[in-house]
Amino acid sequence: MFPKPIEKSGVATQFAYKVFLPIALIIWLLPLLAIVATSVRPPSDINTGNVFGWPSSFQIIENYTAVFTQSEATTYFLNSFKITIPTVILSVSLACLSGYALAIYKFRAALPLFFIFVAGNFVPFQILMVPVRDLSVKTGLYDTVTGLVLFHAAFQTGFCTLFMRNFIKALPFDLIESARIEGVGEFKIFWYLVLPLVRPAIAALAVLIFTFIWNDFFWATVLTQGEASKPITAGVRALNGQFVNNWHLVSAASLLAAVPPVAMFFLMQRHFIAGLTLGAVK
Amino acid sequence: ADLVINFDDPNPGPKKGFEDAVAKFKEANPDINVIVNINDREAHKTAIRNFLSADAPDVTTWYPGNRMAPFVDAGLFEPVTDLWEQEGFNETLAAIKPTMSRNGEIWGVPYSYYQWGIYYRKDIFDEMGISEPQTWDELLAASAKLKENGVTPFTIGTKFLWTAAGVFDYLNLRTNGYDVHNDLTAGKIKYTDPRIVDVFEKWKQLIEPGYFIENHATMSWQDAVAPFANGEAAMYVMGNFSVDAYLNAGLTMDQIDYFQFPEITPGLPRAEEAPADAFFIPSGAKNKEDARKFLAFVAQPDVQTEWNKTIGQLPVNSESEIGDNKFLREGFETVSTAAGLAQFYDRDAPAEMAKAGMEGFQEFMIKPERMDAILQRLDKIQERVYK
Amino acid sequence: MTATALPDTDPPVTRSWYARNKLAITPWLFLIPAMIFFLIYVIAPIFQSIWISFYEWDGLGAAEWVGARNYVELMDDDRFYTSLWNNVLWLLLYMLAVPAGLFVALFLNQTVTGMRIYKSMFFFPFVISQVVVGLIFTWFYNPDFGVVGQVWQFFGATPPSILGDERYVTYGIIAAGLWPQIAYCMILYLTGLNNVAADQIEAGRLDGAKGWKMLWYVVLPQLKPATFIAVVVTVIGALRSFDMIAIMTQGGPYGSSNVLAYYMYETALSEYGYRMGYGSAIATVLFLIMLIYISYFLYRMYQDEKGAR
Amino acid sequence: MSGLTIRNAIKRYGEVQVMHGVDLDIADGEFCVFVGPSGCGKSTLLRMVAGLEETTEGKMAIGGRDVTHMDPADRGVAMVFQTYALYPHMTVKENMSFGLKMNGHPKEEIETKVAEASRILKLDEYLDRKPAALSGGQRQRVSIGRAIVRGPEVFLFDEPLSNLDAELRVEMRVEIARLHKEIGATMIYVTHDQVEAMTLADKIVVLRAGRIEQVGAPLELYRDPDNKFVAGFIGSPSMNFLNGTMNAGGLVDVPSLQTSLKLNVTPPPEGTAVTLGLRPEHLIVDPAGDTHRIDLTEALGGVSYDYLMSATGERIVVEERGDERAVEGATVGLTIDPDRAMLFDTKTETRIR
Amino acid sequence: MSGLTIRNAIKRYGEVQVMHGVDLDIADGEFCVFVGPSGCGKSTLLRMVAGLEETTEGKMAIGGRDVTHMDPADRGVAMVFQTYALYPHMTVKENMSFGLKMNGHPKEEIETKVAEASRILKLDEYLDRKPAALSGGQRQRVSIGRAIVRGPEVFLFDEPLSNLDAELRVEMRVEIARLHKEIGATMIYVTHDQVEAMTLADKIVVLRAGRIEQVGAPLELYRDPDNKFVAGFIGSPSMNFLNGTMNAGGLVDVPSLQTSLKLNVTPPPEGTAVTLGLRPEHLIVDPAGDTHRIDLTEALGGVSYDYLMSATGERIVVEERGDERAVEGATVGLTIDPDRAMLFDTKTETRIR
Ligand SMILES: Nc1ncnc2c1ncn2[C@@H]1O[C@H](COP(=O)(O)OP(=O)(O)OP(=O)(O)O)[C@@H](O)[C@H]1O
Ligand SMILES: Nc1ncnc2c1ncn2[C@@H]1O[C@H](COP(=O)(O)OP(=O)(O)OP(=O)(O)O)[C@@H](O)[C@H]1O
Ligand SMILES: [Mg+2]
Ligand SMILES: [Mg+2]
Repeated sequence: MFPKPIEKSGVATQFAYKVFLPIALIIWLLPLLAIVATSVRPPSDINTGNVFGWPSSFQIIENYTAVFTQSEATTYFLNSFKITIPTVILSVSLACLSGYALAIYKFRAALPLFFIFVAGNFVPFQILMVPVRDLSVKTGLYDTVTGLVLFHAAFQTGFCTLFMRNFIKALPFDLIESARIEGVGEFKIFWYLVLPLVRPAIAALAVLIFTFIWNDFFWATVLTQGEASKPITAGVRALNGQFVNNWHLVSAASLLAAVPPVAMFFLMQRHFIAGLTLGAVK
Repeated sequence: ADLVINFDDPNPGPKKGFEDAVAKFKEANPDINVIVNINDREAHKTAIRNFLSADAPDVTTWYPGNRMAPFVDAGLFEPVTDLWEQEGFNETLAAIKPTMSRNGEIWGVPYSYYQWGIYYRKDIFDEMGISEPQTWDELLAASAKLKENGVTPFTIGTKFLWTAAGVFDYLNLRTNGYDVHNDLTAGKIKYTDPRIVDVFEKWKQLIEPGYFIENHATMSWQDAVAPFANGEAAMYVMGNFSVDAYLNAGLTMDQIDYFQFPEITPGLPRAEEAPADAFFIPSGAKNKEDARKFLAFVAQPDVQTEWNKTIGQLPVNSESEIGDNKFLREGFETVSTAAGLAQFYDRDAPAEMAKAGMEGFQEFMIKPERMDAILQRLDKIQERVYK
Repeated sequence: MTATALPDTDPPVTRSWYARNKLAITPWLFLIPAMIFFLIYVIAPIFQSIWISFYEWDGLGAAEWVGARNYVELMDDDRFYTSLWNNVLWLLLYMLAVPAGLFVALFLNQTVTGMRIYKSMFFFPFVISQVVVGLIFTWFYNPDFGVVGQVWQFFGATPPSILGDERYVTYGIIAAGLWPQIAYCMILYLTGLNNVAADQIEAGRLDGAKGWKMLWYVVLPQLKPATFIAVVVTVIGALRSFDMIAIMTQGGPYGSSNVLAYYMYETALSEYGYRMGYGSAIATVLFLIMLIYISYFLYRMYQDEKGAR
Repeated sequence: MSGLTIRNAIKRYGEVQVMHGVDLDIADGEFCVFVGPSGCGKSTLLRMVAGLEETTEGKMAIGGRDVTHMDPADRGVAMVFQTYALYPHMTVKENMSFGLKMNGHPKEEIETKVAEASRILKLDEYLDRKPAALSGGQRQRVSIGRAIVRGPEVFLFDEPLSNLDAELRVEMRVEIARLHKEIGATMIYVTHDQVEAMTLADKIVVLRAGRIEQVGAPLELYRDPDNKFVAGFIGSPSMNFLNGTMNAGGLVDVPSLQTSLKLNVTPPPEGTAVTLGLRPEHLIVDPAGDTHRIDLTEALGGVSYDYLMSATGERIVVEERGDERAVEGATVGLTIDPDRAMLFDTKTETRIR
Repeated sequence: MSGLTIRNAIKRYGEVQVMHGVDLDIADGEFCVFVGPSGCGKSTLLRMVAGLEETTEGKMAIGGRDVTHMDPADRGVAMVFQTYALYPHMTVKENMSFGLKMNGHPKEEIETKVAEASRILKLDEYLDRKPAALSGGQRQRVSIGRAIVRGPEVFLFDEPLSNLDAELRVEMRVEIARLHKEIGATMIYVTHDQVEAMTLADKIVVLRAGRIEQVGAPLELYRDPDNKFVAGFIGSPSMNFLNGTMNAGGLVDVPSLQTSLKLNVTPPPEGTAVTLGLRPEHLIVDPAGDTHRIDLTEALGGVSYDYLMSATGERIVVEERGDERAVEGATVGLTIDPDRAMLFDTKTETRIR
């Protein structure tokens, strides 16, 4: 282990480390803590410049309910879920299929195809923007949740395929061969053997994609316009326009928008980190 | 039959005004099933391009002037010249008629407009013994006095750029007049033209002594209300819609007041900024007949009276009543006696030019010493945009 | 051995075409759904964009073929150069996330009680949407009632307008962007550190490598995969920087914090834009820059794949 | 009848040819072991039999049916992998019944077959465990069970015990021997381990570089190898090889032994370069002699290995038993039993008999 | 002088104590091997010597210097790891010179030392390769080279050969023996492998559960173990243990042999439960007898192992040599040389001499 385990150094060092750790954390999260504090302040605190001090009164409930009552936040949240969940399901399913094909079968096009998926994953969004928007408008998918879902699913397929393919590739090939000798068909191998075995990867991937999509802002901007299909990220921006100068409300709204991915992260931490590092490092 | 209307302001006041009008329209036409879509203004601006061509509503809000030009030119709006004839709008809506016209036709029906000018803190002015400036010199003197007393004369928030254009427009209208404004936005005058340079020189007289608040580039117009409200700044070049914001920020009607932007070139006919909001019929509309009914309806004097009372703006119809608030009365006075009404720099100039121009204004407000470079750059862009 | 012919007792079984070509066909059946999606939404649009970049088109009327004119105009566009330069700044400064992430990871790579919680808290910023991060920092930087303003005023200084001053604005946004990015690099390094071979560290200890020397000579080389990925994601993050700019400044003041990604959006889709051709040209340039990294990444992957076979 | 016949089997990977026309007959019920150095093609040949690798050329028949181009599933073979290849998400029982279930066998039939296999392999206690909860030996048993359940004509094993530790390996080896006795199916077994090969096989196939060097019963190969390669490969420690030449009288001149030997073989022409093969266990150190120096001795308790150096620089290993042991550094001679010495042609490496 | 002295060394991981007061002296230049079952603390003890593990209590001195709390780098030890622990990003040369470089030795000195080590280990050709481009044996040589270069007083090896295949293992074993002869440094070597332990060691330390069971020269342990554990541990195949009881006349009753033996020991009191130890290589199958049934024989060529079952159900392994071999299923007797049998107290497991 590097650096040297702190238990092995002197008592003074250990003590200093343990003291410094929370301090470092507070400094690190200062922007966040400040905004948490702001979100429970009454507006008067902000106008009088009480940024660091103790809130003169706690308006937790007032501020947070205000976000919902004074804006379309409820719709935004619902939209975010309506966009995120189907996208996760769709892209992960597609990727399981394609990842399986690319990992298990040896055919000449496998590597080039795989590389195309990987490359697509790195493409700057902007190069897709105009045609994708155009396509959505033409097919009537513009400003619909479906339109966003389809696009996100397609785009994430690149990353998901990379991820699933590498994971499936790491499965012992013996298992597949063993099943083939037993006369199990290719689809059954996929369904009964590979799918159950890649469940951890699916979980990791799902958590990751959930956060990616939930946090998407660019495509929400490009592919939606109205309240009816706007997700929370774009919604928060709109609220920012609406709640100008009401920093307590903007803070509250921002924090609310962050809740689902953060909850996801804390609940599924193991999967999340596994996802990040698996997907990336492998 | 269905009548689909797209409206562009979900804020409580405007929304209510619109919905009340729709309710009344339904009452009058029980056979028409009105469907409304209300979008955020910024979203509406981008969305209109799609719905006009892909899935057109029967009526939509939009803005006159150059803002409607691309859609008119692309044949996406339906001309309503005959409706104007028929309903006598040529008289009742005359004030806005020029900006609603293009290529010899009239393209929509305005339901509201509002004046611009200088809103100020009457209490501060009174305390320092300043009266409403009538001329440029008086304005400078008032500013100097405020500054001396630790109050920044002007607040402004230029994060979203157009606020700076308001100041520019007024300086230009007062220095050079209505025609120069129109020629400039039509690309007929260069930005390095001595007349325009002169406008910037005037502007410098406000910038260099620090008569605008600092950090305005990070503020929206709403943000900029704060210093005005807490007495750090005393004047605001703004449109009438801002009155609500002052009141919300805790000011009372007694503390605020309005005066017309002071005269600069003596004797010049006074033109004003008075942007209008209007309804248009997309050429792809399915129910054009009822759409025309709706347009005719919103132009009616009593409808406009009610509506504009709700939203605190001026009705366009000359037979409507003005709301009984001092700003509206003063505003009506201002616009009805103006020699010309300008829409606004960013509505009168083509979009690309407007964007570049407003960025130039913002840059100039922060770095006035770069004036020459900025103007030359604007010339370059102008050359390309209007070719 | 006598080469007796094989006793062919059974007649050759005739098998269906699918049965005979099963292994050749099946992969395509698995691949087709993903391929269709990807083709429609990713591959085709890239070429469409490049194609559109040779047109003048406002998204409404007919598109007009203008050849390379958009590119010629780009060469003479100050905004473009500002954006390009800012992109370079982003690329360079965003890289700080890599060593900073390593540093934080080293700091946290201990087994004190509650370490897991600390690690997750440090990682936290990465999970939050960039929109929210942008809002947080916009407020943070606000000279009047933000934290920065308060701190400056506490020391009696006039707070700088970080987002309103062309000198600071890009750095301000990058700093905000670094916050989640450092967290990301930190996690990559933490997992990397987990996999550092204990025996090599021990060999290093016997060899007398201590502290920085150990880090430099023994640990860092082992963290190379983590570093590689950290660099890749950071480069991509830097070139994709859109959300923060859209939220914090919209490229302002007067375009001085613009980057290609946002400038493209602005030209093509914002209120004053609708120059699809010109926007596509910008996107194409951005794409070409990214292509360098994509190629490098694929090259690395190809090497790995070759090695694995 | 379910023997295996391979005729002129050739395998190419692209340009590279790895199997060069193998001919092999394995009788019904026989236990056949493939041995050979790493990379010689043992696994490849086995996998060709299984159908996991295409047979590029040649024919292959199981129980008389031509299976050359059949799917693995249709060949009537079952394979036990070195890595066990158990499905980790299924219990032992599910692992064993998976293949049958997927092929739509009726439930009762599956039940009986699994019960039977589990009885044979003493797996009854573990049927509901997942593989992760089993020891290495138990896992290997399950993987054998999975093979048994399908009732194949031919069992294929690819180094099934090499992932087990020494003790378990011995145990499982005995188990497999018992199994073969009990179910009597044809088995083909790949291994690296001398002991496994010698103790399990009815027939050993020695492969080298994609060719069969010799086929025979274990002791047959030990006692009567066809060539130097097989002689060196079978037996541990390996056979000593000494250079020699045929002299006039049919005697073999062996410089390092400073003597000539008369072997019971048809002597090749005079002057032929030959190689003398002597197994370490057939040599006796003669303290009275002076042809060799003892370089190093390794005492393992029951046996010792003496590393002898001759004047010619050739090394010889001698296995010593009993309590009297040679001393390092001493000068000694060697006692050789000519009947147990073997002679090879140095050029062709074939045995001279 | 650079011997090693360990006095009452204790190691605790938190609450768990894994070394229970070890005392050990290793002379300068001695080759000392630690053996013992898995988990007995061999590695831990070695790593305590290296300084990679803190010594909880006790003292440790190398060449008279107290090193108990010194940094690993300052102890004058070098370690060769089972996994080689080469730095994968450095060439062979850089790997070997790294330690010296870290300690600021002048360039020329490093050059000479690396050249010397590379000569000894025949690594000259590979100096510019990275470890990934080397075979297992070469890698292990490099890791030994890295140790040599530093010129330590004590070399530590932790199962250095267990990742190599059988053939290479033999080769490297001889290499290490040669190295010890050539540089004459003190070496401590941990292994699982009987053969390595027996052949390399000047002194074997048998550990069990964090305690030393016996220390001695290899054949000393083979011939004269102190207790049943050591007797069973040293020698392969393992010693056979049979239950017995002392009877009146100082004879040992061994039911499974259906006889009583008179051993050359001080007899314990009558009725004591004893265990008789018989090495497989010291037993001879007597075809004329009828005490045992031959369950299984395994012929490996030079030797065969016979698995005999007695009437009491005790199993005995016999190592047979020569050409005449026993037949499976036959009923046989056993010929025992009482001088070679050992006796242990069943309760305490100590040897009765
Ligand atoms: N997919 C492949 N492509 C090319 N060559 C291959 C492939 N698989 C195996 N080979 C080659 O075929 C030869 C035989 O390999 P095989 O695995 O059968 O050897 P083996 O005898 O089983 O060795 P081991 O004892 O190490 O398992 C080797 O030289 C190997 O390099
Ligand atoms: N870090 C640790 N914490 C707690 N117990 C440990 C730790 N390291 C080792 N042990 C325990 O110490 C004992 C000795 O371990 P050690 O690795 O020295 O055994 P060993 O003799 O080397 O075994 P092997 O032959 O398997 O290598 C074991 O029981 C092990 O569980
Ligand atoms: Mg193999
Ligand atoms: Mg160990």
